[in-house]
Amino acid sequence: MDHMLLQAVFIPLLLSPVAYVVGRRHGMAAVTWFSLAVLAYCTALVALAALDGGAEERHAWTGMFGEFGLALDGLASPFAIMIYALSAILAVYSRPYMEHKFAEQYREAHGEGGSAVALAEYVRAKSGTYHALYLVFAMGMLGTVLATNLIQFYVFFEVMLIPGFFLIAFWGDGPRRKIALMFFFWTHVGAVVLLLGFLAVGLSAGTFDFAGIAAAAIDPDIVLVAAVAIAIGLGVKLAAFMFHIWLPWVHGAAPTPISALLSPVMIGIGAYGMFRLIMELLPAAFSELSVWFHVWGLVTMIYGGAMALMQDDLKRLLAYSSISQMGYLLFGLGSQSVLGLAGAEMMYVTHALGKGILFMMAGVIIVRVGTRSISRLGGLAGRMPITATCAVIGALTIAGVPPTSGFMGEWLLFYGALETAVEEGSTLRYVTFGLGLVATALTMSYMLWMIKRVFFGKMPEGLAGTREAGWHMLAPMMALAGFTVVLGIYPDIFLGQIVPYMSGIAGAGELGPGTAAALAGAGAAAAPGGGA
Amino acid sequence: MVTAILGAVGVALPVINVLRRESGSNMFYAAIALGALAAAISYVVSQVAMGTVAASQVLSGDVVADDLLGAFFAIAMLIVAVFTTVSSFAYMRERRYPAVYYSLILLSAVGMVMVAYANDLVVLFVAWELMSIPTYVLAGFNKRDPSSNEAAIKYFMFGALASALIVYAISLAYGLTGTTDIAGVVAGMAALDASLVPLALLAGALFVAGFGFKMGLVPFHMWLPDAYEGSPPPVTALLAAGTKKAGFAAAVRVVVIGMAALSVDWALALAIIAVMTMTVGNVAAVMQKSLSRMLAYSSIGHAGYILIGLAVAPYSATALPGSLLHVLNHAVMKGVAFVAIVGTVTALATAHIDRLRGLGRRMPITAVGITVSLLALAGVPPLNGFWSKLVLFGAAIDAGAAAPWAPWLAIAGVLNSALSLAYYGWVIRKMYFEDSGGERVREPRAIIAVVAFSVGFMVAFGVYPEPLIQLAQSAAPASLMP
Amino acid sequence: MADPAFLALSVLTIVSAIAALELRSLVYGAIALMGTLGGIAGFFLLLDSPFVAMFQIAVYVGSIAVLILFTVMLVRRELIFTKVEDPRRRLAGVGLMLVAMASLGAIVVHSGISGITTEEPAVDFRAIGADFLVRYWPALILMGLVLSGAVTGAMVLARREDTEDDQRAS
Amino acid sequence: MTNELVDFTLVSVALLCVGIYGLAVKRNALRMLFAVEIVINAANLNLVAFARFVPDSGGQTLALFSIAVAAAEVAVGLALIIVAYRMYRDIDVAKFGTLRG
Amino acid sequence: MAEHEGLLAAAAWLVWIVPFAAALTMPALKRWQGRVPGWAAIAGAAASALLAASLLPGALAGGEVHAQTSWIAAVGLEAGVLADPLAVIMSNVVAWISLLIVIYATGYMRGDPHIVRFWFWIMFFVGSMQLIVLSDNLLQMFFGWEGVGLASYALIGFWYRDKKKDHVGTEGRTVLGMLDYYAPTHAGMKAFIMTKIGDVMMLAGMFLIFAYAGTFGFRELVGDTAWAEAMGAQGLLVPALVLLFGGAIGKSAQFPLNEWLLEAMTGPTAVSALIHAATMVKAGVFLVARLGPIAFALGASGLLADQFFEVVAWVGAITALLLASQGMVNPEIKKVLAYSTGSQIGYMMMAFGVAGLSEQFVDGYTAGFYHLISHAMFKASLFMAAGSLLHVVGSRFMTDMGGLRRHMRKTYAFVWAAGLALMGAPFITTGFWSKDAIFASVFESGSEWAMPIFAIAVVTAVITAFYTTRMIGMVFFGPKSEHVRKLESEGHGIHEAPLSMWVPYGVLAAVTIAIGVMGLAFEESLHHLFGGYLEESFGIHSPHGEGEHPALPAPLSGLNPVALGASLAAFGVGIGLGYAFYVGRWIDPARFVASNPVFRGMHAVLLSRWYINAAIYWCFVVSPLWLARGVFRYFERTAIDAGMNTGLERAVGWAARVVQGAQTGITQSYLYVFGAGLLLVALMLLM
Repeated sequence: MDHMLLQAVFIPLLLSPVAYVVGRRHGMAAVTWFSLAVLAYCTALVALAALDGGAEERHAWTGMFGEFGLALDGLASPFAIMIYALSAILAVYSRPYMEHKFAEQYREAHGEGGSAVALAEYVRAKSGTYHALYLVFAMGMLGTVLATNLIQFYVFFEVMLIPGFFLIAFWGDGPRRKIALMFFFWTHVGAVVLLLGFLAVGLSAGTFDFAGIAAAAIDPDIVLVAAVAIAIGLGVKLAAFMFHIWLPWVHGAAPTPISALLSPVMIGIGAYGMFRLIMELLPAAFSELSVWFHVWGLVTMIYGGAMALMQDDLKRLLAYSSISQMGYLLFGLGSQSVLGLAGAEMMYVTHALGKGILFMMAGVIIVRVGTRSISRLGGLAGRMPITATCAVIGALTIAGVPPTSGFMGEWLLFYGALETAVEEGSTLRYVTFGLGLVATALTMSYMLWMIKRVFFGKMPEGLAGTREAGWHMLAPMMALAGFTVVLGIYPDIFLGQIVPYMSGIAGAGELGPGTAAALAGAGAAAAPGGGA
Repeated sequence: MVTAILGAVGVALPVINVLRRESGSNMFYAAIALGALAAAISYVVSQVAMGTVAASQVLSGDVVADDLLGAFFAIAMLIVAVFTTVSSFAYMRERRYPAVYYSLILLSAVGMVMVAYANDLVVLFVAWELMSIPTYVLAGFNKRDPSSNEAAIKYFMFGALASALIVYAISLAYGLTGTTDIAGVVAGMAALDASLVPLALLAGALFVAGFGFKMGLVPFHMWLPDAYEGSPPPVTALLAAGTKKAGFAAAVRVVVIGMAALSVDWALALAIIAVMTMTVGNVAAVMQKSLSRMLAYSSIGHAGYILIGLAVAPYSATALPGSLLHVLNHAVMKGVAFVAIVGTVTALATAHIDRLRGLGRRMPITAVGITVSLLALAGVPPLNGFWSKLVLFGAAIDAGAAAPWAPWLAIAGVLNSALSLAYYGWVIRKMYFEDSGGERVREPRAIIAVVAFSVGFMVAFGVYPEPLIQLAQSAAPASLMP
Repeated sequence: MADPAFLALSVLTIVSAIAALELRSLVYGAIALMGTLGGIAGFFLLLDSPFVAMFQIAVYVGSIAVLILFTVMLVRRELIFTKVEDPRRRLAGVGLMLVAMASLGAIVVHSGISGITTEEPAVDFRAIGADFLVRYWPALILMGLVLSGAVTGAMVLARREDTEDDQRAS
Repeated sequence: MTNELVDFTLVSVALLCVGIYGLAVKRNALRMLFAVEIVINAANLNLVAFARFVPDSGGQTLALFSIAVAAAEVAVGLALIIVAYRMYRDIDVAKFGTLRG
Repeated sequence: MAEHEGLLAAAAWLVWIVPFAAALTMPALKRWQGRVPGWAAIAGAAASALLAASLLPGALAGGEVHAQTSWIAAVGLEAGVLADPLAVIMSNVVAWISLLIVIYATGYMRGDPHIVRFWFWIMFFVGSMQLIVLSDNLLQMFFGWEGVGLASYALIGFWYRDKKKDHVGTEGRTVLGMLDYYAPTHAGMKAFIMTKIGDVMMLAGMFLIFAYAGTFGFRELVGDTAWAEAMGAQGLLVPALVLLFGGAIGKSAQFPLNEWLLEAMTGPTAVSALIHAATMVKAGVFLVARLGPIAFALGASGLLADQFFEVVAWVGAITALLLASQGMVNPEIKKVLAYSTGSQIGYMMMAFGVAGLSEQFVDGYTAGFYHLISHAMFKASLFMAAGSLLHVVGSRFMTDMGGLRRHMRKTYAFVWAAGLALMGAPFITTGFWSKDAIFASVFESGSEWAMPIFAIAVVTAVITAFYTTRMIGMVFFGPKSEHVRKLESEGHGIHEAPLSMWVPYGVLAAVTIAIGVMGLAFEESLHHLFGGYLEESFGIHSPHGEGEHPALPAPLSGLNPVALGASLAAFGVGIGLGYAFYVGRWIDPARFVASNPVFRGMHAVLLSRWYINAAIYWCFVVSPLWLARGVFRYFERTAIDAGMNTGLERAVGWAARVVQGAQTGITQSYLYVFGAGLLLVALMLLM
C-alpha cells in the first residue's frame, strides 16, 4: 500500500473533526467505535509496515529545514506499535470512564437536579470533543516517533502537547487547569531547550535530516553542548530526576485514560528521542555522556521509587513509579551495549503495558469506588477479582517478575549494563549496576505494597457494595495483561526487531563476549527464518 | 501605484462625506476603503507573484525603491490594514465620522507602505509622519472615552519626540555623508573619517530611539501598553501589527544597513536591547488583567525576537529573513488577536480577561481565533509563529561561530517563549475552562471572516511554511550577508 | 570664534526655550516659545538659508505659535497660571538634562566636526525648488497627504460633539 | 561665514536637552507641546547647519518638510489636548494616568 | 531409540507444562465450585507425577534427556529441558509429594470460597517448580524460580482479608519496637521481597557468567572452561558463584535472608507443607546441587572455587544452628516446624559446602541430596499433621493444645514417626541415615573448617531432637489446655482428621520409616547413581573404590564411627531433655527459665529471633521509609514542587510586579525613561 505511514499519521488528524461530529450527533458509543476503528486501522498499518521490515517515506517540505519524512525502522516500530495499540485499546476504555467523568462534571456544574435528557445531551457534546482531541494526541505521538527530521520531530513533539493540555484541562481532577498549564509550560520549556540543541546540531551539520546529520562531521564541542541541551530537553519529557516537576501533578490529575497514555507512552518518547537523537545521531557525545545517563537513570529510578513509597494518592504513586521506570530506560540507554539498549527499548514496551494496566486499574477504582486515596481502600480483591488480577499482573510487569514482559526488559537492560561494566572495567559502572539491581527490589516493594493496600487486607466500611467494572474497562486491561504475559514468554515479537537494529548501531567491534555469542546465535537462528 | 490608489481614496473619502451630507453610512465607506486596500494588496501581490520585482534595491539610489523588501512589508502592512478595516465594520457601526476614520486608516496605510518602500531619508521621514499622524488621531478617536484620549496623548508625545529625534538623526547622518539617499549614507558611513565615527554612532543611537519607539524596544516602550490598551481596538490592531512593523521596515533599511557600514560592534548593543525587550515584555505581560494590555506587552516581547534578527544580521544569512518572516507572521498573529478583541469589545463590551470566561462557549469562533493566535505567538508548532522563531533562533545560534554572544540570544529567546506560554495559557484557560454562565453571543460576521482567514493562514503556513520562508529569503537585502 | 550675532542669538534661543518651559504663566511661556522659534529663524538666516527662515517665521511663529496661544486662551485661567510639577522629578530632569548635555556636547566637541567652517557659497533656494519637484516629488505627495490627514483628523477631534448633538436634536 | 559648524551643533544639542528635560518634567500638556517644538527646532537647526556646511540643498528641503510636518503635528496635538481638556477640565498630564501596570 | 528419546523429551517437557495447563484451566472451572477443581488439580498433579516417573528408569540407568527449542532468537537463547539423574530424582520427589499434598488439600481446603484461586496457584507452583528442576539453563530456570516465588507470595497471602486467626506471631508482642505479629498479606509481601533480594543477587551472578561465557546453559558451562579462566583472571569467578548462591539463600531461607520463612506460615497449611517445607525451599538446595559440580569440576582446570564452598558450608551451618535454637522456644506449632525446616536446609547446604571442600565430592553431594529427599517426606508429613491439628483445634498455639494423643491416635502415631525421622532416631528413620551421612562427610572432609562445622552440626542435632520432643510433648501429652476444654464444652469435641487428610501424611510417615529401615542401602544406591552422574557429566572422579558398593547393606560397614557416635549421642541427649521437660513433665520449663537470669536472657533472645528480624526491619524497612519520607517532605515537596513550581511562579510574579510597577501611567516618567534610555544607548554604542 502506498503511503502507509502517511496514512497512519494523518488519518487520525484528518478524521478528528469527523469524530467531533460523530460524537455530537450520535453519542459516546458511536464515537468510541469510530475512534477504535480509526486507531485500529492505523495500528494495523503500522504493524504491517513493521512486519514488512520497516518503511520509509519522504515528501518535499521546506528548503531551509529539510524534507518531511516518515520512517519506521527497528528502533521506531516498537514505539510506534505501542503508541497506537495502546491508544486504540484505551479508546474503548475511555468510554465508561469518560462518561463517568462527564456526568460528574455535569453534576458539578448543574447540581444534582439536572435532568437525564440534559445529561445525555451534555455527554454527547463532550464525547465528540474528547475523541477529537484524543485522536490528535495519538497522532502527535506517532508523528514524533516516525519523524526523520529534527524540526519535524520537534513539531510533532509539540503537537502532542496541545491536545494533551486540553484533555487535562477539561477533564482532569483537582486543580486541573493549573496543572494543565503546568504540564504545558514545563514540557514546553523542555521542548524549547531541545530546540536549541536541534538548532545547534542542524546548523552545524548544515541539514536537519537525520540521515544528513549522521553523515556530517560536526565540531565535537558543539556536539557535546547540543547533546546536553537535547538530553535536558528530553529529560523534561522523560521526567528524569530534577526535571520531573510536572509529572506527578499531571499524571495524578489527568483523566485516567489520558494518564494511561501520558505516563507510559508519551513520556517514553523522551527515551525514544535519546535513542534517536543522541545515541544515533551524536555517537561521539553519546559515548562521552553515557556514564552520566547511567548514573542519572539510577538516581531517577531510586528517587522515583522512594517517592512512590510515600504516596497516598493512587495515581500519584503510579506517576512516581513512571518516573522510576523512566530511570530504567535512561539506565539502559547509558549502558551503551547492544543488549542494554535493546533492554531499554523493551522496557518502554513493557512499561507501556504494565503502567497502562495499572492506570486503568486506578480508573476502575475511581469509577467504582470514587476515591483515589489508598488509605481509604483495601480488600477489594474479592469485590473486583478481574481488576485485581490484572493489577497484579501489571504490578509484576513493572516489578520485572517473569513471566511478564517486564522481566524481559529488565534482564536485558541489566545485563547490558553489566557487560559494559565488565568491558570497561569501570568501578562506577559496577556500582551502578549493583545499585540498579537493588532498585528493582525497591520497585517491587512499592508495587506490592500498593497492591496490598488497595486489594488486600481489611475492607473499609462502605466499600462492601463495590462492583466489578464493566467489560469496556475490563477487556482493555485483560488484553494488555494477556499481552504482557505473552511477551514475557515470547519476547521475540519485539526483540526480533530491536536487537538487530541496536547491534547495527553499536557496530560489531564493540561487543562483549556475551552479546557477541548471543548475536551469533541470533544470526544463526534468524537465517532460516529469513529464508522462510 | 499603491500610494496613488490609497492616497486618492483616502483623500476622497472625507470629500465624499461632505458631498453626501448623509453621515452614518459606515458600510459604505468601509466598502470603499476595503476596495482600495484590496486593489492595493492585489497589485502588490501580483507584482510579487509575477516576479517583476527586483530582489533588493536598497542601494539603487532611487528615492523610492520598488523592491521585494518593500513589497514584503507592504503585504504585511496591507493585510493588517485590511484586518483593521474589516474589523471596523463591526466596531464603527454605532460610532461617528466613519468617512474620516477610514480615510485616516488609508492614509496611515499609505504611510506604512511608503516607509517600507522609501529609499531616501527625506521620503522615509515624511512617510513616517504620514503613518504616525493619522494614528494619533485614530488612537484618540473615541472622544468620549478618557482612556482613548489618554492613550492618544501619550502616544502623541512620544511620537512627536521620536520624530524629532529621527530628524535629528537624519541631520547627523546627512551632515556626515552629505546626502539623504540611503545608499549614499551607507557609502559615506563606510568611508567615514575615524574622528567622525562617534557622531555616526550618535546618529545610530538616535535612529534606534526614534524607530525603537514605534517598535516598542525597551527602554522606549513605555507608552506602548497604555496606548494599545486605550486606543479603539481596531486601531490597536493597526498600531501593533502595522505601524510597529513599519518601524522594523525603517530599521532594516536604515539602522541595519547603515550601521553595517560602520565597523563597530553595534550588533551587541542591539542584542542587549533585544534581550531586554523580550524579557521586559514577557515578564510584564504576566498577570495582566486586560487582554489588550497583555497583548501589548507580548508585542514588546515579539519586538525583542525580531530584533534578534537585526542584531545578528551581519553574522548569519538567515537572520534578516527570520526577522522579515516574523514581521509578517506577527502582523497576522497580533492582527487577528486584536481583531478578536474588537469582537469581544463589540459583543461583550470588554477585553478584560476575567470577563472573557466562558468565551469558548459564548463566542466560539472568536475564541478559536484568540487561541490559535496565542499559540502561534507562543511559537507552538505547527503554527506559523513557530517557524519564524525557529529561523530567528537558528540564526542566532548559527551566528555563534562569528559572535560568541549570539547563542545567548537564542537561549533568552526560547526561555522567553516558554515564559510567554504561561500567560497565553492563562487566557486560554479563562476562555475555555471557566464559565461565567453568559449566553451565547452572535459574533460579528466581519470578525469571523478575519478570524477564518488568519487561522487558515497560521495553520497553512505552519504546516507548509516553505513559500513564506522563500519569500522572506528573497526579500531580505543581500548586501549584509557574509 | 563665533560672532556676536551668533552668541546673542544662542543666548536668546536657549534662554527663551528655558523660559517657555519655566515661566509660571502659560501665556508668557507661549510668547517665550515664539522667541525661541524666532531665534531659530535667526540662526537660519545666519546659515544663509533665508528661504527656510521665512518658512520658519511664516509657519512656526506665524501660525503654530498663534495656534498654541489660542489654545492657551481656551484653557481655564487658574490652569494657565498654576504650575504643577514634582520637585523630585524636576531635579531628576535637570540632572538628566545636564548629563545629556555634557555627554552629547562632549561627543560633539571631541568628534571631527569641531573647527569646520565653510567658505563655499550657500545653496541657491532655486535648487531647493528643483529638489522638491524633481527628486522629492513622492515626499511632496506624501506631505500633502499628511497635511490633509492632520487637518481632517484635527477637525474631527476638535469638533464639539455636545453642541452638534444639540443641533441634530433640534 | 565665520561661525563654526560645531557652534550650531552645540546650540542644537543644548536645545535638544532642554526639550527632553521639558518633556520629562512638565506635567502641563501644553508645556510638553512646547518642549516637543523645541526638540523639533533643535533638529531643524542642526539640519540646516549641516546643509550649510556640506553644502547641499537636501538638508534645507528636509527642514522645510520637517517644519510642515511639525505644523501638522501641532494641529493634531492641540486637538487632542482640547479633547482632553473638555473631558477633564484640566491639562495636567499626570492626571491622565488611568492606564498603567 | 531416537523415537524413544523423543518420547522421553516430550515427557520431560510435559512434566512442567501439564501443571501449568491445569492451572490455566482452573478459572474455567469456577462455575463448578465444590469438588471439581480439586479433582482437576489431582488429575494434573498425578499426570505430572506419572510423567516424571516415566523418566525415572532412564535416569536411574544414568542416562539423560536433553532437548532444546528456539526461544529468544533475537538474543540467541534457547529453551530446553535437561532431565539428568539429579533433575529426574528431584522432579519425582516434587511430583509425588505434591500429589500427596494436593490430595490432602482437597480435604483441608474444603468449602473455601476461593478454592479456584487456591488450585490455580498450587498448580502454577508445581509447574514452576518442575520448570526449575528440568530447565537446562539459568534464565529459563529463573522463570520457574520467580514463578515459585510468585506462587508463594500469592499463597502466603491467600487469606487476603487479614483476619486475626490467619496472622502469625503473638498479638501485641514487640521486639525492639517492631511488632512481631504479621498479617498474611504482609507476610506474602515480605517473603516475595526478601527472596527478591536473593534473586537480584542471583541475576547479577547469572549476568556475570553470561558476560563471560555467553551462555546460560548448564551443559555449555561444563564443556568449555574458558569463561571461568577469564573470570578467574579478573577475580570474578567466586563472586559470581557466591552471587548465584545468593539466590539459593533467599529461596531456601538461609541466613541472613531467613526471616521470611516464619511469616510464610500464614498461608494454608497445605501450602506450608508443599512450598515452605517440601519443595520450594529446596529449590535453593537444588540450585547448589546444579552449580556445585560445575564449580567443583573447575578444580580440574586449577580454578579452585573453595571460597564459594566455604561460604555455602558456613551459611548452612549458621542457619542450622540459628533457626534450630529459635525452634526451642516458639509456641506456635507451624513456626516451630518452619524453624526446623530452615535449620534442616542448613544441614543440606552444609553438606554441599563441605563436599566441595573435600576430595570426596560425591559423599557430601549424596548426603545433602539424601537429606533433601528424606526431609521433604518427613517435614511434609509433619506439616500436614500440624494442619490437621490446627484444623481440629482452631489455634496455631501449642499452648492451646495438649493431651490430644487419645483423641487423634492416627495423627499421634504419624507425628511420632515423622518426628523421629526429624530427630534422627537411629537406624529406622531416613532422617538418621541422611543426617549421619552429613555428619560423616563433614567429619571426613578434611577441610580446615571441618571441626567447627561438625560441632555446630552436632549441637544442632541435639537441639533438633529437643524441640521435636517438645512439640510432641506439648501437643499430645500433658493435660488438656483451657482452649481444648472450652471447645469440648461447646460440643466441638476433638476428633481425628478426615480420611483425605490423614492418608497423605500417613503415607509419607510410612515411607519415611520404610526407607529408613533400609536406609543405608538407599544411600548407597544414591551414592552410586550420583557417583556415575558426576563422573560422566562433570568428570568429577571420587577416589572411593568401586568395590565399596556392596549390593546389600552390610549394616554400619560404610559408617564413620565418630559421626555415628555423635549422632546417637545427640539424639539421646536431645530427646532425653525434651522428655524431661515436656513429656514426663518433671521440670516445669517456665520455672526453669525464670530461675536464672542467663536462661531468661537466652529465652528472650531466642523468642525475639536473635533480634535479626527486628534489625532487618529497622535497617531495611523503617529507615528507608523514614529516609524516603524525609526526602519527600524536604526535597520533593520543597525544592522540586515548591521551589520549581511555586518558586518560579512567585519569581515571575515578583518580576512582573516590578516591571508593571515601573509602568506608572504617568507620561513624564515614561519620557524620562525614554531620555535616559536614549542616553544609555548612545553611550553603549560609543563605548
